[in-house]
Amino acid sequence: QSASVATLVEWLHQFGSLVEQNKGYLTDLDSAIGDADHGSNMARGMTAVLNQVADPGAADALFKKVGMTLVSSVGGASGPLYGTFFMRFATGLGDGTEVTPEALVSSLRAGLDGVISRGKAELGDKTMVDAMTPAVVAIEGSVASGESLADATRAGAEAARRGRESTIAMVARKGRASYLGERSKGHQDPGATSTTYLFEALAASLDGV
Amino acid sequence: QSASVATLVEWLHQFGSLVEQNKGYLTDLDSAIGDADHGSNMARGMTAVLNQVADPGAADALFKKVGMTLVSSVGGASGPLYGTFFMRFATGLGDGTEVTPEALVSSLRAGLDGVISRGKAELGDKTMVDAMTPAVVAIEGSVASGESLADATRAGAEAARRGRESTIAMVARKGRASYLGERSKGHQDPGATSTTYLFEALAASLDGV
Amino acid sequence: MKKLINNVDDVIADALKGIELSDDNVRVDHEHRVIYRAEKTRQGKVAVISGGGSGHEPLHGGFVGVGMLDAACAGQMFTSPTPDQMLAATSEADGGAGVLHIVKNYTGDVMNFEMAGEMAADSGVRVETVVVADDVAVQDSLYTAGRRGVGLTVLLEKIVGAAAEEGRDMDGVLEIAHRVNAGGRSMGMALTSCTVPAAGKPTFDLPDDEMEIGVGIHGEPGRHREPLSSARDIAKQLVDPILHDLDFTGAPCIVMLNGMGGTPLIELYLMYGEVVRLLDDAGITIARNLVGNYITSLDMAGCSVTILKADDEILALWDAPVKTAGLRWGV
Amino acid sequence: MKKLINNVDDVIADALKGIELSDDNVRVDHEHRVIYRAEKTRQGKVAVISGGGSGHEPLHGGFVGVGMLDAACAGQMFTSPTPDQMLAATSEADGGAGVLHIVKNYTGDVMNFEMAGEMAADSGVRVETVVVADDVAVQDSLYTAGRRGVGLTVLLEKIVGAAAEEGRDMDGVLEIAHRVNAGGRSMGMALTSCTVPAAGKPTFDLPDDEMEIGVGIHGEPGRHREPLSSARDIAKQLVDPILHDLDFTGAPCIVMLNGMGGTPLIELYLMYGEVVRLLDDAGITIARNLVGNYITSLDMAGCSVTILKADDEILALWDAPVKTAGLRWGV
Ligand SMILES: Nc1ncnc2c1ncn2[C@@H]1O[C@H](COP(=O)(O)OP(=O)(O)O)[C@@H](O)[C@H]1O
Ligand SMILES: Nc1ncnc2c1ncn2[C@@H]1O[C@H](COP(=O)(O)OP(=O)(O)O)[C@@H](O)[C@H]1O
Ligand SMILES: [Mg+2]
Ligand SMILES: [Mg+2]
Ligand SMILES: [Mg+2]
Ligand SMILES: [Mg+2]
Repeated sequence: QSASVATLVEWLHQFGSLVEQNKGYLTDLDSAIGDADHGSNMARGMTAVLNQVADPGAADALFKKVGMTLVSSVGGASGPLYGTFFMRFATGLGDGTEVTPEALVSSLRAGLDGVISRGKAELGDKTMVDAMTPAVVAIEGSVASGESLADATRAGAEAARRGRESTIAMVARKGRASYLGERSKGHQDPGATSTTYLFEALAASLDGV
Repeated sequence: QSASVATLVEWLHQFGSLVEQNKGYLTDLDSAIGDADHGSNMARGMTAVLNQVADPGAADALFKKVGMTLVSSVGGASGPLYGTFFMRFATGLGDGTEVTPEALVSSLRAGLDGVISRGKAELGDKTMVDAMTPAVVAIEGSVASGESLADATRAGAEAARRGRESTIAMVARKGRASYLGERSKGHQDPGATSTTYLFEALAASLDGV
Repeated sequence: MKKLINNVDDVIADALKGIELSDDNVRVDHEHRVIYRAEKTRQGKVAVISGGGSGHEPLHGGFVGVGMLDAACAGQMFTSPTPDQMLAATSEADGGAGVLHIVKNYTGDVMNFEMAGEMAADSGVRVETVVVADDVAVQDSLYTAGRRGVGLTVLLEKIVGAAAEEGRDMDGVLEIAHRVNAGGRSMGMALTSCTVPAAGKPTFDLPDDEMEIGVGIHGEPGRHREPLSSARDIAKQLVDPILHDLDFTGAPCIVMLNGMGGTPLIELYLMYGEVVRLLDDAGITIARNLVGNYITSLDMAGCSVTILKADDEILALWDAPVKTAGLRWGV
Repeated sequence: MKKLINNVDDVIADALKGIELSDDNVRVDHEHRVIYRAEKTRQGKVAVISGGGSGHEPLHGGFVGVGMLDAACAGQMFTSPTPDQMLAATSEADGGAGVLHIVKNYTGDVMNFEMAGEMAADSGVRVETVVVADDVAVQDSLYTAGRRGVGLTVLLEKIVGAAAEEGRDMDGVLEIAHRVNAGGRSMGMALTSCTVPAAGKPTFDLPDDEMEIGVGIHGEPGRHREPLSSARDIAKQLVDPILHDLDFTGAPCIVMLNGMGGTPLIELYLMYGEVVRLLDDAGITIARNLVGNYITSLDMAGCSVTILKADDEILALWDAPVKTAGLRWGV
C-alpha cells in the first residue's frame, strides 16, 4: 500500500498540532541548554506551512514548498535543517499523488542526508540527528522486511523516541548547547524532541492506511 | 544651670548614634515617599561631623563647623537644612564653653528660623519643620517658666515626637514627597523623624545635667 | 541586590575613575567630584555647568564636552551635590563671562545650588541659574515645590551649551535657556523600581502585573499605580498629559523617548513608534528626536517622553556640533 | 514579564517602525525586515551587510549608515534571519563590487547565511563571508560548533565598514576583516537572565547571590555559575581568559566594555575602570575604547569585555567618520 498526498498532508497537520501543543515544552527544553526559542521557531514555521497545504498538488512540489517555507519562516538552526530535510525529502517523491513505500523510505533517507550535510552533526552530538537517524534506519529496515507503512513508521517513531532519550546523557558538540560543554549533560535536546514529533506524526497519519 | 560645650558635643554623639542605629529605618521611610536616601545622607553627614569634634573649642566656632560640615557632606534637601540649622544655631552661642539656657533657647529658635527661611516650608507641609517647630516652642516655654534644661529638652523631645506623628496624616506640600500628592498621606516624614532624634539626643545629653 | 560594584560606598568614586579613563575629552577632580572638559574654558565664553545626584548617567557627566557642558558635579546617589562642589566647579570653569548653573527642580538641588551661588557671588563671579521644571506628572502650584526637572534637562543642556559655545553672552544664553525651559514638558513611567546601592533593595515594590505612571528619576513612586498595559496605551498615558499641558502644534518639535536604565533599546524604539503615531494624530511636527538612555534612574525599567517646542534658532543650536560621551554629532 | 510591548508577536515589526521613524539615515523594508541606508550603495563600493537574531540592539540595525553597514537583516528574537531576508538585502545593497556578509558564529546564522550565499551566487553577485568567533568562554575545537561571535562583531562592523567606505575592493575589505577577526577576543557574564518575550519568563533562574560567568548574548547559560562577587573580581574573571588566549602586548588595543541591556551606565563605567587597571598591570596599551550598550541580550543585566589587537591602519579605520544611530563620530 502506498501513501497518498492527502495522508502526507495529514502528517504535516499532525506534526503541526504536536508542535503547537508542545511549544512551551520545546522552548523550556531550549531554555535549559539554548536560547528559549525552539518552540516558537517551530510553531511559526508549521503555521506558515499549514497555511499553504490546502491545495497540495503533486507530492514533490508540495514538499519542496514545505521545505522552502520552513527555510524562509523559521530561521535559527532549525529552519535550514528542517527546511533542507523537506526539500531533499521532496526530490524522491515524484510528481504524482501517491508515494510508494520504497519512495517514501528513500526520500526520508535523502532528507536525513540533507540534514547531516547541512549541519555536519554526527550521531552522539546531541542534536535532532540523534532522533532522525534511528527513525529513518528503523523505517528502512521494516519496509525492507515487508512490513506495512503503518508498522514501519510506528517502529520509526519508537526509534526516534529512544534516540531522543539518548540525547539526555550526551554532551553537546553541535549547535548552541555545545557552548555549555559538560553542563549540557542531563538535558534532553529540543531538536531531537521536535524530530520525534515529526516521526510520531508520520506514524499517526499512516495508522490504518 | 548652663550647658557645657562637652555636653553639646555629647548631644552630637547621641544624635549621630541615633541616626546610625536608625539609618535603615530612615531610608525605608524615605523609600515610601521619597528617594531612599535620607538614612545614608544623615549617617554620612554625622560621621563627618563626629570626626571633627574631638577638640571642640568655643561653642560658636564648633557649631559653625558642624553646620558647614553637614552642608558640604550631606547634599540633598537635608544637607542645606540641617547645615543651616547648626550654622544659625551657632551664632547665638558666644565664644565661651558654657551656654546659658537663654542662649540655648534663642539659638534653637535661630536654627529653626534658618531652616524655615532656607526651605520655605510651613507647619503642615509634612517636613522636618513639623517636628522642629513644636520642639523649639516647647523648650522655649519650659525655660521661660523656669524649668531645668533637662526638663525643657525632655518636653522638646516629647513635642518633636508628637510633631513627627502628626506628619503621618499630612499631604506633603514641600520636598520630594510633595510629588506624590494625596499618596503621601499615611506615611511618616523621614526628615521629621531624624529631627525627632535630634531633640531626643539633646534631652538625653542634658539628662541629669 | 545585584550590581557590578565593589562596595556600596565606593560606587561613585569608582565610576568617576572609569569615566576619566574612558574619555580623553574630560578630566575629573576626584576630591570635589567634578567632571570638567579637558581644556579650560575659553576666555570670554559663558561657562555652563550642571550637576545633580548620581544614578542618572549619562546625565550630567556624560554631557561634558565641546558644545555642551563645561563641568558637571556628581552628587551622592540620587542626592544633590553640595555647595562646595558647585563652588569649585564655578570658580574653575569660569572664563570671565559668567557661569550658568543648570539645576533640576528638586528642593535639595535648588537649595544647594542657591548656597553655592551665594558663595560664588561673594567671589565676584557672575552666576545665573536656570531651574528646569518640566514634569507634567506633578501638579504645579505656588504652595508646593513645583514640578520636577527631568528629561528636558538633556535637551536644555545641549541647546544652551551650543549657545554658549557660539559665543553668546550671558544674557543671550539665559534667554535661550528660558525659552527652552518654557517650551518643554515630560512624563515618565516605571515597570520596576530601581535599587539604590546603599539601600540594598528596591525603593518600591511593584507587583508583576502593575506599573507606576508619573514617576520621576529617583525611584520616587509615581502619581498612580495601575495594571500593566500595552505600549500603545502607555504611550497615550505619557503623551496625553503633555499635550494637555502645552500646545505643541505649529512649531517644529524635538522629541526624546528616554529609557530609565533597565529597559532595552528594542523596547524604546517600539515605544517611540507609538509616541510618533500619537503626535502625528495630534498634528505635531517632529523635527528632531532622540531615542535611548539619556537621563536614567539606575536600573529602573521604564521610559519617559519629553517634547520641546522648538524654533529655527533652537533647531540650529540643536544641530550644532557636540562632542560628549553621551551625545555626539558633527565632530 | 514586564516589557514595553503591545504583543509578543509584534515586537520586532513594531520596533522596526520606531527605528524607521527615528532615523532619517535609514529606510526599512518591513516585508523582509531589512534596514538599509537611506541612500543606495555607491556604485563600485563593496556592500557590507550583517544580520542576526533581534534582541541585541543597537546591533545590527543601529549600525547601518555611512561608514559602517549598508544593510542589516533583523531575525526573530534571538533567531538568525532567514536566507530570503539576506538574499533580498544582498541584491538590494550590491553596488557592483560584491557584498560582504558579516556573520556571528552560531549554527543557525552560519547555515542561513550559507544558504543565502548559495542563492546569491546563482544571481551573479560576488558574496564573501566573514564569520566572527571571538568568545573565549567557549572552547574551540574542530569537532564542535566553535566559538560564538559576540562583542568583536561591533568593532569589526565599524572597521570593515570604514574600509569599504574608503573604497577598498573586496579583497582589501576581506583582508581587514580577517585581521580584525584574528586579533579580537571577548568574554561575558550575567547577573540576571534575560526574558524572551515569546517565552514570557526568564531563560534561566539565577539566585540573588549568584552570577553566570561566560554567557553569550542569547540568554544561553554560561560556562559556570558562582557566588556573586565584586566588580574587581568579575573584571578579572573576564579579562584573564582573554589575555590567556591571545597576547595583546606591543600593539595599540581597542577595548569595549559592553552592557547586556539591563545594566546602567554607572556600573559599566565602574567596570571599565576595573578592566583598565588589569590591562595596565598586564602591560597592554589601550588606544581606543567604547563603554556602553552595543551588543545586548534584551534586558539581561551583566557585561562583556572585548579586546582587539589593532595597528595603525585599523586605528585609522576606527577613527574614520561614522554616522549611525548606535555609533557616531566625525560627522
Ligand atoms: N549542526 C546541527 N546539526 C543538526 N541539528 C542541529 C545542529 N545545530 C543545532 N541543531 C538542532 O537545532 C536545535 C535548536 O533549534 P532552534 O532552537 O530552533 O535554533 P537555535 O539553536 O538557532 O536557536 C537543537 O536542539 C538541535 O537539535
Ligand atoms: N522645603 C523643605 N523644608 C523643610 N524640610 C524639607 C523641605 N524639603 C524637604 N525637607 C525635609 O527633607 C527630608 C528629606 O531629606 P533627604 O531625603 O535627605 O533629601 P532629598 O529629599 O533631597 O533626598 C524630608 O523628609 C523633609 O523632612
Ligand atoms: Mg534555540
Ligand atoms: Mg531622600
Ligand atoms: Mg535624595
Ligand atoms: Mg535561536
